[in-house]
Amino acid sequence: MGKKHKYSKELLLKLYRTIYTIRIFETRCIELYRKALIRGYFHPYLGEEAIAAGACAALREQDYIASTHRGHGHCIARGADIKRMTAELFGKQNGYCGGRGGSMHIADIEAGNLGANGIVAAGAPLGLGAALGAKIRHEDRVAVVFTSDGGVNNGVFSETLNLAAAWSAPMIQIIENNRYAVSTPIEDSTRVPELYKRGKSLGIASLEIDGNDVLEVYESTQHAVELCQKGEGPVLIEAKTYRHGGHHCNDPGKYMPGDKVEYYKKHDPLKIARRHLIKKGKALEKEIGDLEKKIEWEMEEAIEYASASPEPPVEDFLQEVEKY
Amino acid sequence: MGKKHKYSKELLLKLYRTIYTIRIFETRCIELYRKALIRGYFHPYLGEEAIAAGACAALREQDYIASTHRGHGHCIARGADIKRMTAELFGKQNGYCGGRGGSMHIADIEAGNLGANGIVAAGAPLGLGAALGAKIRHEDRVAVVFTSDGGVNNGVFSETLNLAAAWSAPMIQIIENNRYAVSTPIEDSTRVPELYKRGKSLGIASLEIDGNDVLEVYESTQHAVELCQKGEGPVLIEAKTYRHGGHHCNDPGKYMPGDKVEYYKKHDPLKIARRHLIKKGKALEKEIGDLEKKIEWEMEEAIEYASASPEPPVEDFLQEVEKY
Amino acid sequence: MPPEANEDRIILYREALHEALAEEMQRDPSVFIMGEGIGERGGSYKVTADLLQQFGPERVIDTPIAEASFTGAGVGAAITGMRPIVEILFIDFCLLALDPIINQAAKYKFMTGGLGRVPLVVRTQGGSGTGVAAQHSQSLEAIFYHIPGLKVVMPSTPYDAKGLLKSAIRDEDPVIFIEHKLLYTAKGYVPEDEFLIELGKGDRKREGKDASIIAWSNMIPRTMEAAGRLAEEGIEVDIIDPRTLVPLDAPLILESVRKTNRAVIVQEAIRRGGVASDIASIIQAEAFDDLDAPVEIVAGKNTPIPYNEALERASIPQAEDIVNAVKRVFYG
Amino acid sequence: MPPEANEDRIILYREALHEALAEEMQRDPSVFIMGEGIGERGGSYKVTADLLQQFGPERVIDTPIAEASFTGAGVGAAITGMRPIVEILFIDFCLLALDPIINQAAKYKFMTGGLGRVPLVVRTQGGSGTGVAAQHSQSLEAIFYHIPGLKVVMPSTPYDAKGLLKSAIRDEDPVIFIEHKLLYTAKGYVPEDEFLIELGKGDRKREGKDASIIAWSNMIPRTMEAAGRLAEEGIEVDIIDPRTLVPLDAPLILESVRKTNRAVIVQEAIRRGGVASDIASIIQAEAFDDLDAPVEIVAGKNTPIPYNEALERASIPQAEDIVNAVKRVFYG
Ligand SMILES: Cc1ncc(C[n+]2csc(CCOP(=O)(O)OP(=O)(O)O)c2C)c(N)n1
Ligand SMILES: Cc1ncc(C[n+]2csc(CCOP(=O)(O)OP(=O)(O)O)c2C)c(N)n1
Ligand SMILES: [Mg+2]
Ligand SMILES: [Mg+2]
Repeated sequence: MGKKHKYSKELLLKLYRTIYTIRIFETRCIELYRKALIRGYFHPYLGEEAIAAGACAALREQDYIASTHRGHGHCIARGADIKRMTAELFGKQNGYCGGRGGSMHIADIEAGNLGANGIVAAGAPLGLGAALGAKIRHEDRVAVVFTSDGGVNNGVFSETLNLAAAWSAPMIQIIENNRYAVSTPIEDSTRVPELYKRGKSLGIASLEIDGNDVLEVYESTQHAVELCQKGEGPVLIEAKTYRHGGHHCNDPGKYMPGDKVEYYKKHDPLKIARRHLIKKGKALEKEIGDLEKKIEWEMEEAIEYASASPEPPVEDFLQEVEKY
Repeated sequence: MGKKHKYSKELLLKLYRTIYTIRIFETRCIELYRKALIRGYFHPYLGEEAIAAGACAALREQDYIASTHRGHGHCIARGADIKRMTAELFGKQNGYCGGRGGSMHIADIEAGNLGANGIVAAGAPLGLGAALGAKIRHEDRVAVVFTSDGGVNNGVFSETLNLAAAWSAPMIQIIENNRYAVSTPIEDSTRVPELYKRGKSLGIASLEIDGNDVLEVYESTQHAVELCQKGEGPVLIEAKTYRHGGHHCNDPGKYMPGDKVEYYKKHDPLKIARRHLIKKGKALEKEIGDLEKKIEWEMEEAIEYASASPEPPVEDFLQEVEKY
Repeated sequence: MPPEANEDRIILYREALHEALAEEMQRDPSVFIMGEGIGERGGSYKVTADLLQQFGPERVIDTPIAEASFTGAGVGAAITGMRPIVEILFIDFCLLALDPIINQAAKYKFMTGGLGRVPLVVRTQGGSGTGVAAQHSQSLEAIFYHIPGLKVVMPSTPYDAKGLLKSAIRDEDPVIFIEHKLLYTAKGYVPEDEFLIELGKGDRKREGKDASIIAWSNMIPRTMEAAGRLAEEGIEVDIIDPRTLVPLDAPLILESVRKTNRAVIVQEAIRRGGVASDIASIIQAEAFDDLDAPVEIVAGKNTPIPYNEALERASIPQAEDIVNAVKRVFYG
Repeated sequence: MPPEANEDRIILYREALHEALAEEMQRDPSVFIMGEGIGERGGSYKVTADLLQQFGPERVIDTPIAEASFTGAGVGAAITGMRPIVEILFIDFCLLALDPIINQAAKYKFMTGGLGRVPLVVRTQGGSGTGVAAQHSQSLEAIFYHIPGLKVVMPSTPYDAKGLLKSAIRDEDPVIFIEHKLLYTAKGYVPEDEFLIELGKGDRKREGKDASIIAWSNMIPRTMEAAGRLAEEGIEVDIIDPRTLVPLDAPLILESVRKTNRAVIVQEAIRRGGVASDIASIIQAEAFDDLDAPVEIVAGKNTPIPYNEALERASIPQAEDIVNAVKRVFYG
């Protein structure tokens, strides 16, 4: 894929911008997590950035996404303001959820992002519902559901995908197959780690792609949107990827074989997107460097914003709750 | 299938006996239901008898089965005493569940029948657990799970089948595909009504058979048992069938097309088993007639037994329950 | 109390529910309904009869047996601008859909800092009395009652059923609307003209001064029967039907108890951890000095529901049990 | 009360749980354990560390994220002669496995007329305090408490954790064993020699005459702290830890209340429909004339658990809230 197509420099820059923003956001926030400025669970999207970036770039303003516990990347790719995201991770009133949700529940409803989810695979039916609503209203919208490979073995995944098929819902189910559920390798969870095959058995157009190549993700999502528009949804896309580190910030991920991590750090979504930008977009190193600095600077601004933001007032909160 | 094999008359008689017993049991009990001697829900197994009969005949004493809401047939085929079954449907103390369970919970634990189930598809994980236990104990046992086609679209079905595959559990998952969930035709519930394909996508040996031909069921279950013994379980068998009537006693089933019902009443498991018995077993009409009369007589005895059985004492029951 | 029952328009509980659904679907195109067998078949209790013909298959959706997914789809549709009504055939099957209901719908508004709303109605049906045994007869309102973010409605009459269902559909938050399988054929007056009943407003089903009975759903007709018998013995009970358990009309309950100084709570669900215990704990906390006797709870026995008819009967409060409880609080 | 805490063998709650598992697996080959990441990884809280090495992959089974199925498999294995221990990582995820727990395990013995038994332990973990927000911090014991057929255990100390887990594993009926995420590193004396604690026997965690406090799980350390502060002001509280909510040691609770004439119940779960309400309803029913003040309930606020630390703290009972409640019942 990707060979025959022409890509505007604008698009390639946008994709790179998104990926780099996610990379920087996660990297900086992990540092802040270690300083205890962020609490709870933190599941970094490092190494998987191309999936969110490519998929969301193929969507229109009116589309929806439903995310996972590893949801910062989707949120950024769907256009969220990293200021308000950082504020949310800091638990501040200006955060996307007023500091009530945190990392696992970060949402950006105005942008059509139904939110991260603390329950593995639980985003799937939510996304289906968004797609169903659009269909009932005869609106040209799709819903992209991101689900992790571990979630695919949960019943609700198959149940929802089958339902989406029975209803021909305009839903695009993207599996982020990073081959681990925490430390459990996918081979221990299923005999057929080619997860796109689940879609075939349900009569659904199903694609298997390199999730680390943002253009492959972009193109296949675009294709999926078209199929949905023709009433040929749902579409299943299995995007193969790998984590750059452990399951969450506190997991050193020692069970991940060194050579594999090394391979994937070379086959890095950021590097691949950069190559695309240079080769297909004719961008100059300097230009990219400037962009990167800008993003790094935006991130520092976001951290400042978050630090300066007020805590949610406890009194307000206590007034929201009822006695009985 | 079935062409090359030789079958003893004994086996063919046994199979016919089971099918005829189920037929008579259901027919008579429906009458008793109409007389209000049986209450609650009653889902007849009429038209599907060959599946239970064939599958259970291929099992050994040590094997387990987990049944469905349409569970009388499985219970009979697994060797239950129709006296105690009828008593259970009458809600009597001598019934298999002391009158506490009724049709939807009828079980025969001593015979390895974990019971009918009021929750569609809920028997699947129970059967998996029985298979898992046997595996842990290194015992040569299998568990057969009967699941209805509607249940296959419930998440727990795929989740369990995948788990069984990941664990190579000695489980035989038999789908009783009668093409309806109450009045909803299977085409409305899934795009791929060839349900055995779900197993293929999970890397499981998967067979598609005529569920109305008891020898086909018998043979494929026997084959499945062998695979399980070799550690090649689980096995999925989709047995195609059709109901002879509505979903339960109070459903006239008008939505079922007349010609289809007619076709299946001709392609009747009872008639097919009878033909096998005559052709392959060289049984005489008279012999079969005598067997049928005997079964009919046994059923009348069972009804008498059930009628004469005592009600469960309310005082005993009240003593079982605690105050807080 | 509802309008006088001697009015002319007497209909069934299930017809009242049907009217509510049809009127709200007519009124608001974002309302749609999904569930098993609700279309052509019109639902197991005929509540959705003819809605498919009236509103078409896009808004009256038959589902596979996939409670978790279609309930979750209801949540997603609600978040994005629809007003879905999800029907779960038996409350027992809600146990397959508690992730979408409890982890998603109930918490969504809070987790999103108030920005997300989930105007979802889950219609379901519970209770015993028809011999369908342990997995089809539960009274599980206590589970939903305990979850912040859910409203819980349990109407006992056709009038309440209609007015509350309409309000539930218009509510901005998730509502668990629990019908009772024995009530579908209950009759009662329902006016021709449109009306709503505010969620959180209880109703005095009978006026009395000697003892308060708090009951809901199918325990209301049973309590009314008990009240009749008690009246013959000269004891006049005040019957309060909260109608919605969340929000709970605690003021009405407390007002009644302060008047009668005696309280009996009747629920079909088992006693341990039931809603009755909670109401009792509120009464003793708020009206401690008004009570002349401990609050009595009449509840289902501590058992799964049996199949056998006599055992089933014995496991659920009967009018006689209510009469006896009232006498205990009355005579001490 | 447990043996004196000045004994020499002080271990962690999670180590005590580990000992119980290892001892019972050693003792009985039908005991096995399954859950997510319990093998190589040793469990999220290290409770199952090294069990895989000790007992091998057949009895220490890592599962996919398939709560409904592996819990259901636990039920099936239990029916057929095993004693499975199923670990569900967070009590919040039990909501995905309530069909096997409530519709199957809890009812199986009854539905089969007593012939079938389900010696299953579901180990899980609840509570707030670590910033993991609304879907990973719930206190849901009330759901299980309400279901006939389930036992519910919530240990607050290493000693109780070990003795109760061993009894739970040997029990013939399904037991929901709820740990608390903040307690895993709690320390306490646990004797070298084997011991069991009978399910249904509460424990007096502190002796006092002025007011009774009933609390469990992580509310025990908090209540102990409050008791210390109250003692400084001359109020001596009697602290009762039921340890098992089902069966509930009502006699011990009532004995204490009859002595002190005042009761405060402390739970982390929200008040509405919580176990505290039920205990309050029992106390007022059984010890009505002994009470000098209404039973006070100190409970979690009526909200999903917030991410923000200050809000999270504000939503859960703190020692100060307990102190204030005791003063209310004491001074009136
Ligand atoms: C239903 C449920 N079970 C368990 C968990 C705990 N948990 C959180 S993330 C995770 C692993 C998820 O693996 P995968 O689905 O592959 O997603 P990844 O972390 O690899 O993106 C688990 C088990 C959960 N959040 N929800
Ligand atoms: C989880 C669940 N949802 C719904 C039901 C209600 N119900 C009972 S039988 C049935 C239809 C089942 O159809 P199918 O699975 O094909 O089995 P069949 O009746 O055809 O044997 C339904 C919806 C149920 N018992 N359990
Ligand atoms: Mg993964
Ligand atoms: Mg069917």
